[in-house]
Amino acid sequence: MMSAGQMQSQGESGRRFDKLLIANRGEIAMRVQRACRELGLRTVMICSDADRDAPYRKTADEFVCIGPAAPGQSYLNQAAVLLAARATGAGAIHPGYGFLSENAAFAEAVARAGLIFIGPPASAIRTMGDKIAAKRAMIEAGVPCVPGPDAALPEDIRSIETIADSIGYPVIVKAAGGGGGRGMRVVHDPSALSDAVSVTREEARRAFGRPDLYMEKFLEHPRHIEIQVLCDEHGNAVWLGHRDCSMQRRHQKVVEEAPAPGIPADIVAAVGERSANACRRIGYRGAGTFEFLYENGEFYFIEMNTRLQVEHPVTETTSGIDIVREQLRVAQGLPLTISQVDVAAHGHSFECRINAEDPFTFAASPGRINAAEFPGGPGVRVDTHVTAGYKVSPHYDSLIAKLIVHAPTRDQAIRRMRVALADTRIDGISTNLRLHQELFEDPGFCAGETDIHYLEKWLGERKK
Amino acid sequence: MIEVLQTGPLNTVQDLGRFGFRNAGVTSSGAMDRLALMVGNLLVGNDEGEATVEVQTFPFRLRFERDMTVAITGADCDARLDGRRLPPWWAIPVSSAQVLELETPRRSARAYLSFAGGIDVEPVMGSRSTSLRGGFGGLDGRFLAANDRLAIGSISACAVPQGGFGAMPPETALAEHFPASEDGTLVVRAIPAGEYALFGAEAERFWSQTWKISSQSDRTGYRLSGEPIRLASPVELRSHGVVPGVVQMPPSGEPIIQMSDANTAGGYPKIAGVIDVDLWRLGQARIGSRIRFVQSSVAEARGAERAVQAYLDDIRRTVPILTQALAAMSRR
Amino acid sequence: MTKGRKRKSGSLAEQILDPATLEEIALWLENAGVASIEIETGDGRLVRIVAGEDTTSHGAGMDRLVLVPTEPASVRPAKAPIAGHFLPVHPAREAAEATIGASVLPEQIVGFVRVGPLIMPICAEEAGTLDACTVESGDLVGYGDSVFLIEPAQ
Amino acid sequence: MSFMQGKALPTPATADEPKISMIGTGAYLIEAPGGFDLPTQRRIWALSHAVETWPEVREIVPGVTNLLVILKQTPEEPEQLQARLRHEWDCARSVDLTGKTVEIPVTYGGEHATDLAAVCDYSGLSDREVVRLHWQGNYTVVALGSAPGFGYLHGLDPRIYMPRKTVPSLRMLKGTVTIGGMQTGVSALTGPNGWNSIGFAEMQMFDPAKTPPALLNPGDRVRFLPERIEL
Repeated sequence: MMSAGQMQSQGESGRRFDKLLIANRGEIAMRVQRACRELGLRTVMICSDADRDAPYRKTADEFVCIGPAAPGQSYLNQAAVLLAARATGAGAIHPGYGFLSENAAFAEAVARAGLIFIGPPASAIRTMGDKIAAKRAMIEAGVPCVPGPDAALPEDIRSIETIADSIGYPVIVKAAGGGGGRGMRVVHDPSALSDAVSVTREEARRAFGRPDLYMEKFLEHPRHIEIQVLCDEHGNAVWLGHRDCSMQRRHQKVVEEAPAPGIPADIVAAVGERSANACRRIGYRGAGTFEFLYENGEFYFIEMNTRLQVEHPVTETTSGIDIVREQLRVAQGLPLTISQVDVAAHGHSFECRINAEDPFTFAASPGRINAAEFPGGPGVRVDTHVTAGYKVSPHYDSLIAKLIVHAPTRDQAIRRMRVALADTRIDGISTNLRLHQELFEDPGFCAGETDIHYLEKWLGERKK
Repeated sequence: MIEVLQTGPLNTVQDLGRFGFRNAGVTSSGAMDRLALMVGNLLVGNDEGEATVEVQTFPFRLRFERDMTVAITGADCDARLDGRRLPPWWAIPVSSAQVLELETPRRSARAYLSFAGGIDVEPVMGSRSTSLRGGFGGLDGRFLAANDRLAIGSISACAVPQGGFGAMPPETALAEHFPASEDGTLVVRAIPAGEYALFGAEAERFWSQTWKISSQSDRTGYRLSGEPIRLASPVELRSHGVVPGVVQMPPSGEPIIQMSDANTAGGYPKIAGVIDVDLWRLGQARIGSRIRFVQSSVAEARGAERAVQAYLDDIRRTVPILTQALAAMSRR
Repeated sequence: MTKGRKRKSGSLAEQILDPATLEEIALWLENAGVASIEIETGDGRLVRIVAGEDTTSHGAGMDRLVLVPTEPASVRPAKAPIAGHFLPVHPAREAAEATIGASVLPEQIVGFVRVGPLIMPICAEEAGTLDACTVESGDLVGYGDSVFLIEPAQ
Repeated sequence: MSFMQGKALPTPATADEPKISMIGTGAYLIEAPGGFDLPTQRRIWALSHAVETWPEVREIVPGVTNLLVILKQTPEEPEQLQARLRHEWDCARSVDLTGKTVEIPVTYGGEHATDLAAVCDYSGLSDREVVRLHWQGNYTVVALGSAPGFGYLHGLDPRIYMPRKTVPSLRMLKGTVTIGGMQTGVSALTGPNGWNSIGFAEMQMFDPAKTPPALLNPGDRVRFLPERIEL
C-alpha cells in the first residue's frame, strides 16, 4: 500500500499527475480550478444533482454529477468521489475545505487507490484530529499550549481537583470527542467542579460515544489568531504570517484579517518558527493552519486545521504567495518556491464572508439570485461562484462570496472594504452584506484587537 | 442451496485447482478459464479462488433456494433470470425460487457461475475442484446431474446493486496485452519446449499452420488436427511431470495440448509450452475452432501477467468502492 | 397575479420550478404579449406557465403554474446510475440490449456506464418505446444524466 | 501415456550435465544425465527436497531421473533460475530416502491377468516362472504419477521386461498388477491402460480422504506377496 508521499510514479510530463479532481463545490472549487489551469493541470469537477449548473462547469475539462443533492450522497460520498476519479483518470484529488478535507480515512482511501491526496499524510490528519494527541505533539515541538494535562482526566474527583488547582481557575472541561462548542463546560471555582465533570462526562458518553474528558485553563478574553504554514516533502516548512479570526458568531468566522493587529512581531515570529518546526517533526505536507488563542501577550495552541482555510486569501494578499498553487506543487513532489527569508507581510488585508442568510436572524436564505454585482478596483479580490440567475441550494453552507481587500494600512483597508461592500449588490435572496457594512462602521471593530466574544456581544446589543 | 434443474454432461464444480499433489499423480483440475472464475468471484465479493460451477454443456438451468448473489462470467450464454435477459460478465442479487437459465453460447466454450459465499462442497486435498478421473472433489467426484443440490456458503452481505453490475470482459480490458484473433483463428503464444530442437526444420510448420481443435478434446487436453509434424527418428522419454499447456507430439504427428485435467506425467516429445497467461483463452476455445501458435518469450509473458494481475486488482479494489458509493447514494 | 405565494411542501411546483423563476418567466411572457408557454422539465413533465391573470378554468387565486396531464404521454429519460463513460453496447456483445424504436420493459437494461473495470446498467424505468439516445458512445456521463429518452407505453 | 520402452532412446543434452528445459513459462524440467539407475534417482530425490523449500516453488514432480519444478509464477529472471537449479543439482548428493516397506498381497493369474500369456511368450518363460520372478523382486518406488497414487516401481527382473501394448486395454480395473517396459506397478484407476496385466491386488493405493492420500512415496520399498496363484 502506498501513501501519497511514497508515490513516485510520474507521468510523461514528468509530473505525478496531470489531471486533478476537485472534490468540492462553490467558490473554493472555482479557486482550485483556477490554480490548476494556471499550472496547466487538467481539471475534473464533480457536482451533486443540485449543482449541475455551477458556473465553473464551463471552464472545467470534465464536469460530472456524482450523486443526489444531499452531501452524504455526493460530496461526502467518499466512494463516489473515488469512482469519479477512477472513471476520469484523475491522478490527484483536492478536497478543498469542509466535506472530506480532514477525513483521514478518505486520505488513506485516495492513496490506496493509487491517487494523490492534496493534503498532509493521513497520519497527520489523524493526529491533529485527536485533541489530546495533537496537544502532545505540540508540546513535544515546543508550541505553546493552553495549560492543562495532555491526557484524559482520571475518574477520581480528588485528583481532578488537584489538576484544576494546578492549572488555576477558571478551567474548562471538554469532551475529548467534542468540538464546535459542544461537550464543554467552564468552571469558575472549585465548588462547581464535581458537577461540571459528571454532567460533561455523561454528555460525552451519550453524544460522542466515549466518556473521556480533558481539562485546560479557560481564557476569558482571548483572540483567535492563526498561523498559516506550508511544507513540502523535502523538509522545508515555512510560516506565512498570521491572521486574526476573532470575529465569530457561534464559532463561525465572519470577518478575518491579516496581519492580526497589535501583536508584537517577535512574539509571533517565535510561535511561527515553532509551528513550522512542529510541521517538520510530524512529517507534515502541504498547507495547514495552527489555531491559537491569544491573551495577554501569550499564544495558546488550540488545534491544527490540516487543510486549506476559507480565509486563506488574506494571507495570500499580504504574503504575495498563492497557497493553492504551492499545495499543488508540493503534491507534485516539488520543493516550495519560497523559503522563510522570502516571506514578508505587506500591508493589511480583510476578508468578509458573504453568506446567503438573514442579516438579523441568520436563517439560511436559499433561492435564486436575480442580480449580482461585485466590486473591483485596486486591492479588491472577490472569490465567488455566483452570478445573476444562480440558485443558492439549501443543501450546503450558505457562503456565496468572499470579498477580500488589501491596502497598505489597516485604516486604508477598512475604507477600501467599506467601498467594496457598498459596490456589492445581491438581489433575490437575503445576505449578510448589511451586517458587514455595520461592522465596518463599528468603532470597536475598527479599533482592532477585539476578542472572540466581541461579535456575539455586539449582535446582542444590536438587537436591542 | 441451489438446485440443478437441467444440465448436459461434464458440468462440474471447479475452483483454481488442486496443488501440491501432482507428485502423487493427482492432476490439478480447476477451471479451464481461471480468469473468468476469478472475475466472477470478485464480483460477488468472494476471494478470487472460491468454487464455482463450470458449465460447458448447455442448456443449463438452476433454481435458487434462498436469496443470494450470483455472477455469470466467461462465455456469453444469453443468461436469463426468470426470463429476464442478463448481460455477460454480470453479478446480480437473486431471490429464492428464481430460475437462472444458460443457453449454448455462440462464441467461447465455458461459463462460470460464482455464488457469494462460494459452493460449499467438502474440500479434498485442499481444493473443491472435481477430479472426474480420480472420482473425488466437487460433488462426489462426478459431474452435475438434474436434481443435484449444492450448498452455498455464507458471506457477509455484499451490497450488489439491485439491477446488478458487471466487469469489463478481459477480452476488452486486456485487448492490448493479447494477440488479436486472425479471421476467427485464436492466436496462442507458446515457448519452445524440451524436444523442440529434435523437430528440426519440421518445427517451422508447427508455427506456420493453423490447427483445428478436434472433437477428441476435453478438459484433459486438446487434440489438434492439421498437417502432421514428425520426428526424423522416434523418441521416447523417461516419464516426467507435465503441466497444463504442454504441447506434446505423439507419433501421429498431431499435437496434444494438455489442459486443466492434464496428466501429471508424460513421455511424448514436447515441442512447445503455451504460456500460462494464455491458457484461459485456450480454455474458451471451442471444438472445431482453429488456433495458431506464435512464439513468445518469458518477458512478453510477464508483461501480460502483470496486466492480468492489474486488471484483477482493479476489479478487487473497485467492487467495494462501487457498492459503497451506491449504498451511500440510496441512503437518506 | 399571485405573488410569492408558496405552494404546499412536496408539491410538484416546488420540485420543478421555484416561484422566483416563475415570476420572471411570467413577466417576460407578459412583455412579449404571449399568453402561455409550455416547458418540458428534465424529468419529462410538461409545465404550462400562463402570463397575467389566470385565464384557465382553475379560477382566481390559483397559481399560474399548471401541470399538464401526462396524456398524451411525454418522453421519460433513462438515466445514468453513476458517473462513468457511456457504453451503448456491452463490450462482449455485438448488438445493443435495446435499439432505438424497440419497446422496452420496466427495469430492462438499455445501455451501460463503464466505471474503470466495472459496468453499471442503465435501465428503463417503465414500459415504452426507446425514442432516442442523447449522448455519444464513450461520453462521460454523470449520476442522473439523461442518456435515453423513452416514450411511455399508452 | 508413453513410458520407457526397451528400444526407446532418451534425449540427454550432454553426458554429464543435466538438461534443463521449460514447459511454458512457469515449469522447469531438469533431466539427469546418464542412464536410469537408482543412484541417479536418489540424486533427483535430493534435488527435489532442496528445491521444494524454495519460496517461489508451487509444486515439484519427481519423475524417472528427472524433476519437474512448477513455480507459483513466471520468474522475472529465468536464466538466473536455471543457474540456481543447475547449482542445486551440482550440490545434490544422492540420498537414500528412509522409505517404509509396503507389502502388497497379490492374486497372480486368474481373470485379471489377461496379458500373462503374452509375457510368457515374450520372455520365453513359463507362467510360474514369470510370477515367481515378479514376487521375488525387491522394488523401489521411483516416482508417482500418471494416476493418483500410481507408483512406478524399479527393480523388475530384466527377464520379464515387457513393452507396453500397442493396443491398450480399454477398461483395466483399478488394482491390476502390471508390467510396462522395465517397470511394474499396481494400476490406480479403472480405465484404459497400455501396461501388461499379470495379477490383481485388493490394497487401496490411494484414498483422497487420507493424509497423505497416496499409499506409496518415492523411495518406499515394495514387496509383492503371492496370496494366491491361479494358473
